[in-house]
Amino acid sequence: MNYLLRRLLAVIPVLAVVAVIVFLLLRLAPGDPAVIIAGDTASAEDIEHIRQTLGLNRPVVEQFVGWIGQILRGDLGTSVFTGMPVAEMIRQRVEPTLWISALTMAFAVVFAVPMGIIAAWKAGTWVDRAVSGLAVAAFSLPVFVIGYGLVYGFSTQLDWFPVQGFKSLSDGFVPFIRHLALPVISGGLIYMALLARMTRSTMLEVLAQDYIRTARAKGLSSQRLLLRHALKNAAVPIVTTIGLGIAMLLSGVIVTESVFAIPGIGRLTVDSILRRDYPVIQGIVLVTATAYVLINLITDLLYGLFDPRIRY
Amino acid sequence: MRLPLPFRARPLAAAFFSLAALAAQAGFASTLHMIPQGDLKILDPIQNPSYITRNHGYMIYDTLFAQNAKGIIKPQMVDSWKVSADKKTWSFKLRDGLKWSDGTPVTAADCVASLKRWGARDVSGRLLFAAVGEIKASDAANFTIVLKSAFGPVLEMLGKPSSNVPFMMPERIAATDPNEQIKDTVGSGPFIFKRDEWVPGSKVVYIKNPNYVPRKEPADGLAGGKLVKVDRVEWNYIPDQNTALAAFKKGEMDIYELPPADFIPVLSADASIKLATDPLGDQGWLRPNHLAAPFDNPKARQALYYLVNQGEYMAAAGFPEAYRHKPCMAYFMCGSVNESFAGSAPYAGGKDIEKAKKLLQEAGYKGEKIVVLTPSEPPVQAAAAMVTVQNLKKAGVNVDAQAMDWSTLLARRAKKDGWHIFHTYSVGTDVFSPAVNAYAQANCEKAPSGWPCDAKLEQLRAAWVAEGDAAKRKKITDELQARMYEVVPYVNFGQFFQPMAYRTNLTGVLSVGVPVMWNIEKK
Amino acid sequence: MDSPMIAALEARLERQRRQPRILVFARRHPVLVAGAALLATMVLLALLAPWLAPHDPTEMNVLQRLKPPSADYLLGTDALGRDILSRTLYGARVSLLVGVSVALFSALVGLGIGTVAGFNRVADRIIMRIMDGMMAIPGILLAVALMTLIRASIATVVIAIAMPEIPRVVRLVRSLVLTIREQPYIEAARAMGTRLPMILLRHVIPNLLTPLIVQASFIWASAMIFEAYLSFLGAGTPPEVPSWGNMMAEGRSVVQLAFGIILYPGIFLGLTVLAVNLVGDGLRDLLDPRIGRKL
Amino acid sequence: MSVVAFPRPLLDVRDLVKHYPTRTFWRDSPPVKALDGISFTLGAGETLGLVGESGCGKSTAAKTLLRLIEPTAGQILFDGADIATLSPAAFRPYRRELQIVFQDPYASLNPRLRAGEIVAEPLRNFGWDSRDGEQRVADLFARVGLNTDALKKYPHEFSGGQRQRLGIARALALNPRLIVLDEPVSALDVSIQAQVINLLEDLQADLGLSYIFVAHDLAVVRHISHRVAVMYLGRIVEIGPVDSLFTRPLHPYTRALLSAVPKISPAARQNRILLKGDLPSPAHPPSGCTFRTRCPQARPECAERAPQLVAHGNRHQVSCHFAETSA
Amino acid sequence: MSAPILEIDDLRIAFASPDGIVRAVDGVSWQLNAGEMLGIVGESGCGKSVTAMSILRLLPGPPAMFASGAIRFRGEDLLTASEARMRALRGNAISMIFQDPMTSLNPVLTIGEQIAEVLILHQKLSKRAAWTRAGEMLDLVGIPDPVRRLADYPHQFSGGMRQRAMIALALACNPAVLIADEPTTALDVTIQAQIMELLARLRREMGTAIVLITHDLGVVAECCDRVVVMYAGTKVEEARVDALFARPSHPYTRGLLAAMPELDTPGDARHRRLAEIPGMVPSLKQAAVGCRFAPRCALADERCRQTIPALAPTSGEHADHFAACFRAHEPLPGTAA
Repeated sequence: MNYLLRRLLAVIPVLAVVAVIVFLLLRLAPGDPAVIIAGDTASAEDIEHIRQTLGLNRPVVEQFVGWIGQILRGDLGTSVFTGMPVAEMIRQRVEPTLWISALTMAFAVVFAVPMGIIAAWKAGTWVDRAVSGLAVAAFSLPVFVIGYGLVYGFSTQLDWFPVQGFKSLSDGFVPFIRHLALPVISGGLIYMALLARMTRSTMLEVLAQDYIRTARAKGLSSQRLLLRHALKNAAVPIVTTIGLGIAMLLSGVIVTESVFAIPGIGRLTVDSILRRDYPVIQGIVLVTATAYVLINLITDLLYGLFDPRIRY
Repeated sequence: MRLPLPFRARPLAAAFFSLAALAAQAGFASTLHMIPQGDLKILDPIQNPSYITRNHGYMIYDTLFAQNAKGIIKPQMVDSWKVSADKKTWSFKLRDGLKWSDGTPVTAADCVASLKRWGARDVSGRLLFAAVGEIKASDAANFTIVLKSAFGPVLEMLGKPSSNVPFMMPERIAATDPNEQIKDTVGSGPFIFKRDEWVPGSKVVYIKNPNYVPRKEPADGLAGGKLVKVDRVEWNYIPDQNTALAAFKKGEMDIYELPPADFIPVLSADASIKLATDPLGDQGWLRPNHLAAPFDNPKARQALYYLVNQGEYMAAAGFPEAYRHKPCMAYFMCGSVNESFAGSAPYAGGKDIEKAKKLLQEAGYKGEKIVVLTPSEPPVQAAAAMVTVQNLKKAGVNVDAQAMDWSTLLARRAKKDGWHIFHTYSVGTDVFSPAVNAYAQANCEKAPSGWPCDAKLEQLRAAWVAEGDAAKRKKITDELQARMYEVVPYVNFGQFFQPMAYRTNLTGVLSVGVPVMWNIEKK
Repeated sequence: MDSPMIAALEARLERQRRQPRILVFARRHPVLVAGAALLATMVLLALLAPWLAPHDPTEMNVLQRLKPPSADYLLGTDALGRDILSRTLYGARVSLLVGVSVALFSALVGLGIGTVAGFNRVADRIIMRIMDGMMAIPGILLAVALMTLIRASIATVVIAIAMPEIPRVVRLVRSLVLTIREQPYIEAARAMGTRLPMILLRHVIPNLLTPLIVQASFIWASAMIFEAYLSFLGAGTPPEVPSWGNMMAEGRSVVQLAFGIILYPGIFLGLTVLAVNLVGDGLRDLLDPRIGRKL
Repeated sequence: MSVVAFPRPLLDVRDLVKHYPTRTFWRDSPPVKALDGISFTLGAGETLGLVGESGCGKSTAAKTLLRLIEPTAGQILFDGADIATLSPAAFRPYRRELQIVFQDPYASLNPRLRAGEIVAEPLRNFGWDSRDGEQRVADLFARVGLNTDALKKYPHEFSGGQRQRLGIARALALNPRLIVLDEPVSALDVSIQAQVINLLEDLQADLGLSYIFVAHDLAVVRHISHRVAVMYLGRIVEIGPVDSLFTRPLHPYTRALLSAVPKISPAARQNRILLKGDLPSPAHPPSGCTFRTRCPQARPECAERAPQLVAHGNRHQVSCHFAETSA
Repeated sequence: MSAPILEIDDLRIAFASPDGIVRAVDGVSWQLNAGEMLGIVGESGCGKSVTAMSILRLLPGPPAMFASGAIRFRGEDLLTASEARMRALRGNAISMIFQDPMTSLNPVLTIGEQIAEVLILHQKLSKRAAWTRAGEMLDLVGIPDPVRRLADYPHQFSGGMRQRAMIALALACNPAVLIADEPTTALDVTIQAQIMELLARLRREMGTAIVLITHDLGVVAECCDRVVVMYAGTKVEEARVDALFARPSHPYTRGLLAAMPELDTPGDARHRRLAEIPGMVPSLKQAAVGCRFAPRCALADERCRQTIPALAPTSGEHADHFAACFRAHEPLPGTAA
């Protein structure tokens, strides 16, 4: 409990740092929403008017204080462009991103961990080389190239999957999974590669430990040795990678959302950055950062499940 | 030969997935899916002049007057109107039974408020309102405009087809500060905006407006009866053009509003796809900064004309021959009522780099850095910038091609220094007359970015709008254009036809330069 | 008294020992050597681009746009009529430069900050909070935001890509410093009267270079991919720069017309990243197979 | 060996304490008492053996003397001056006088430096110019029995014994008066261990060095030390001249320790005293006599008060309430 | 005496390393009789642990390792036995305990799980029965409150208790042979005494034959019946313990004993200079030509350097005392052996 509370409190400075970084970054960037709202034919005067109505003329510090005050009241603000509450925009977009992330992770874990285990067990053999080779290769291609390739092969040519879009689970499982299959695979390959490599090297290290020798001296079968004795020990670094990989996963999700026209958080953020919709960017980054910190907190707590030496 | 594994599995999986696909699509036969040109993010077509917001406006709002396919102004919400003999007093009567989408009746006071708001924001609206002495509603159905000075194209202004379109809104909404966004989307147009289904950046949903009262005449251009023949319209924004093309070709989408020029050959080759173009087309603009040396000197601006080969720009943007106008030296669009070639003679010889060099020298250019704002997108602007940069380099200019995203470009060009040239383009309906052409303004500070300043040009514009007689106006047009070729407010880098693509299971698609969704039937 | 099997093996090893050392090395470290050879090829292509490229990579010829491969344009032309082959060759320069610079920049900055954090508890608290904050922002968002902040150029792309990497390097360096500072040889140096700056310079930094170099090679590889992502999202190197990312980003809308625009830079990028990754893997195995866990 | 051989102590340690705080978020836990007030003296040219099992604080004591670990309290009088409280800058000159050789000869040598550089480092730190330094390094190599061609080698190219010679050469570089030897031979094989022990003895004889010799191998300690201190849970439980301590151990712990060592000669095997259980945690030491939980002779009063070091004959001190009765 | 329970016959084990073949064990033979405790001593790198590991075939397999000779357990050659057969033997008929009890137990499984596992596997006990038996084993090795401690994880045990738990684990199936590879090296001397005492007691009670691998001659002297001295992959001397220490024959054994400082010598021991064995252990990457010890041996002559001395009975009074030396028993120069 003590530990949990301390970790939860530690989230606050992280978020404060995130808030400051994001705010400064955006306010220092050239360009502001007023010119975009004013449009092609606007005069300088028009732009100034709009800037004033948006409150962009106030000193940066004042804006920052105002924003923080808003946040503390639980209000993420409203979009400069759409006039929609940021919280509402995030709510609209969160489902696809959550699904993609979760399924990508599941996809990666389901394939990568066994691959890594087998590669480590068969270290130095062709199986190991094939797995390691695949992992390095998956690391070497941008997500969008993989995405285009999959679209070309499985949508345009084979017509198995739709090209773009997102269907909610409430629209039925089949449309849901058909729309997500390609984005998840294209985004998940890199993550899978990362995880497979990590699993392999962790397992290699665990397999070199004295207690594995003990287990072998007990006459255990390879299967039991790997799954009971080695994997549980390798779990902590693997879980850490899964947690830290969230950042990488999100980068991939942003690109896949663009390629597959999926209305998720990632695409919303990039769009908002490109058109300087400050409240939206700030809100999203704050929310994703919170999610990231919490996920890492959860992975930390998970360690306790795998490693009895860790006590909070 | 052994097939690769995925292909062997094909029949079974295909059957499975196509069944599923059929089941999924069954319910939405009368939904139109359009890939819009951009992401609709601003709902106020008066505050914001972007085309996507204008298109949204046409979905949910109606206008007093509208242009038909021949460019003639026809009444739309207006039933009848009268002009006094001195052409100073205009009275209008609204059609009976017009209703807002919330069911309340449309009144003359609503229209007066809407016009006032528009007049505060729009280029031509401001021109008109500069001449207006009084505008008021006399009763629920009638209102009058009393001019204090002569103004010719009153109806042309009220029926202005493109940004900013004088859309009619309820008075309570039209009372909003013109610089502030309206929050309400009640209109009297053929569709209703489904706010609860709106996902900015992804999806905009409209349904048929049951309170809409269409005119009896058939649809003609933007005028005539706006009969809605589908239940629902969805704009599905797809940021990635390659994905958009694939989705459209597969039939996941019905209309592709603005396919990049490069896709035209692919789309024309597909029998299940048709392309529709606005006959007037679009015009590309190279805008120099009139406040920054050497372009504060007209000779330097003229030099730019000697660097422009319109065909080159059009090719770079990727338009096939059939979608480019032949090189056209009419500032107010070839093919429009205001087409003129006055003053273009000096440039008839086409691209002449030596001449451009000479003019630049005469303008006092000594090798300073010339900043060209180079966006990564949209494609036409990006390609044009690349061509200009290359041509300037050939003319010995020290070019600084500054790369940036479009938002940065907008911000950069809003500042009076730090840049020399940017590119953009406009649809013909925003170009075709001195009254609507924003970049033809030369009123110094008040003009959009570039800030041309020429008293004579302004005089001619004022004369043009004050002139009620078409023939006399034509004369002023010639004079005005000749002056434009002398002072060069902007360089016209080409006229082209940006098509809209739609699948052949649609009928009744109107080619009006605006993707209007009425009159379309989906089979 | 060796058994025949061992004798035979010995003889074989002896034969191998007499081979050129490079061959022996290659047999022992195939991954590293394959990666290095591939990378060397790419570097060579990049260096020789001015001589190998048949055209000026920025020269537009709008009449020749989107042409299929021909004798004049061996890999065809792009949407502005530029020679894909020439651009691809020059693109190697940009991608390698961006990759190496990002790796160097983030490694050096991370080394500095991480060392300070590892040795000063107060600084550590502050630095690690900031690093946690930076890590909590998805790297690509941070980079895109940075790109809008500063004028697009190769240097700014390098900074934008390096920025999200820095916290990871800092964490690595810090954890290594914390391990190294507990090593008896550091204690020995203190006992010998060695002052802190000298301890850092002579004892700490040289001993963390190995894992740092390995980490830097992986950053190098991912930076090249990241550059492509930034271009893809419209916030990459300036459009006139013939980077592979730009080529693919520009080419992606015309994939179905001229697949080569995205294919060739894609292949080259893939191969180069693969090469760098292989070198990284090889280096890791060569230098210390166990540091993999920390990366 | 004479009682008055070391009249003036070179080192006089008084009540040296090292506590490690174990703060948690909520409350202060009791500190770990790594050193709980140890006192001893060391004469010039003398070797004091420090023995005890792992966790008894002998290494902490050794490193605290050199301020590699900062003492919590107590005095370290070196040649009469208290060096325990000096500022780091003021302490620095004493680094020339006090040196250390570490247990793990491999880990204590920076793998990235050549042997010559390693030995030259203390010289550089104290401003030797490079030519004199080079000569000095060559001399030191010769002194510890390393070839000069070893100067350019890296630590991993040496064997364990050679590495320890390097460590010794480094410690000798500044002509110290006292060298702390922290388990210098425990990582070495018997045949190599003899070489290193002989070297250390030769150096002491030639240079008049004082040694603090930390070890857990009682035979080695007996061989090399003049006096021996036995530590248990951060305290010295018995200290005295080597022969007296080994032939007439007074503390039950010392006796158990001695009896536990496996012996080659059957004659030497006495009745083995097997201790119960393990070392208690230094964070929660038992009350009174800390050894009482494992002591075969513990009595109720042992839990009540802690015994003090009391002299039992010639320079032989023991901290046990029942030392005399059990002797 | 009946046939030996375990017999190593001309065992040779070589590892291929990048810079050559390391002959870690180079023709070693010995026998272990039922109920006997055999000590194998030598310094690091002499091949004693490799020999121990090879018995259960726990060494990394081919292609890096090459073994020849034979390891016969009750007459069955383990070098050529199937992997399944080996699994059936490991932890069941032949058990092993290792040097570092800190790292030899799986940190994420409870002590009880680790002991019960082997019982379920080999004795086909039910989970409940295995757990009960595991508790009994902990009790047997002297862990207080054994049933409760079954649920503990290794990190909750002290070093000595972990080694006890290891022993409980190894003896759970009542093996015929226990191989103890430096079982006390990582432990303090008082704990070492407890563990050695425990091993001795269990050997008495259960009749397990034990191979004790150690570098500590004292431990061997106290516990073992017979001892094999190894040097550089070869066996240099073998004898009953009392014979060996009473009359060491091989110059290496003699040097080793002379190099050890002694705890129980009379007063002036401090002034006896320790005998040194000069030089270092030779590289095992070259095939042996002559005696491996010759370069460090004060007695070595041309013959020693040219011919590998065979193991031969020493001239002493003990019949089962062998040394691989041409000049065994000749006085070493410089020492008063």
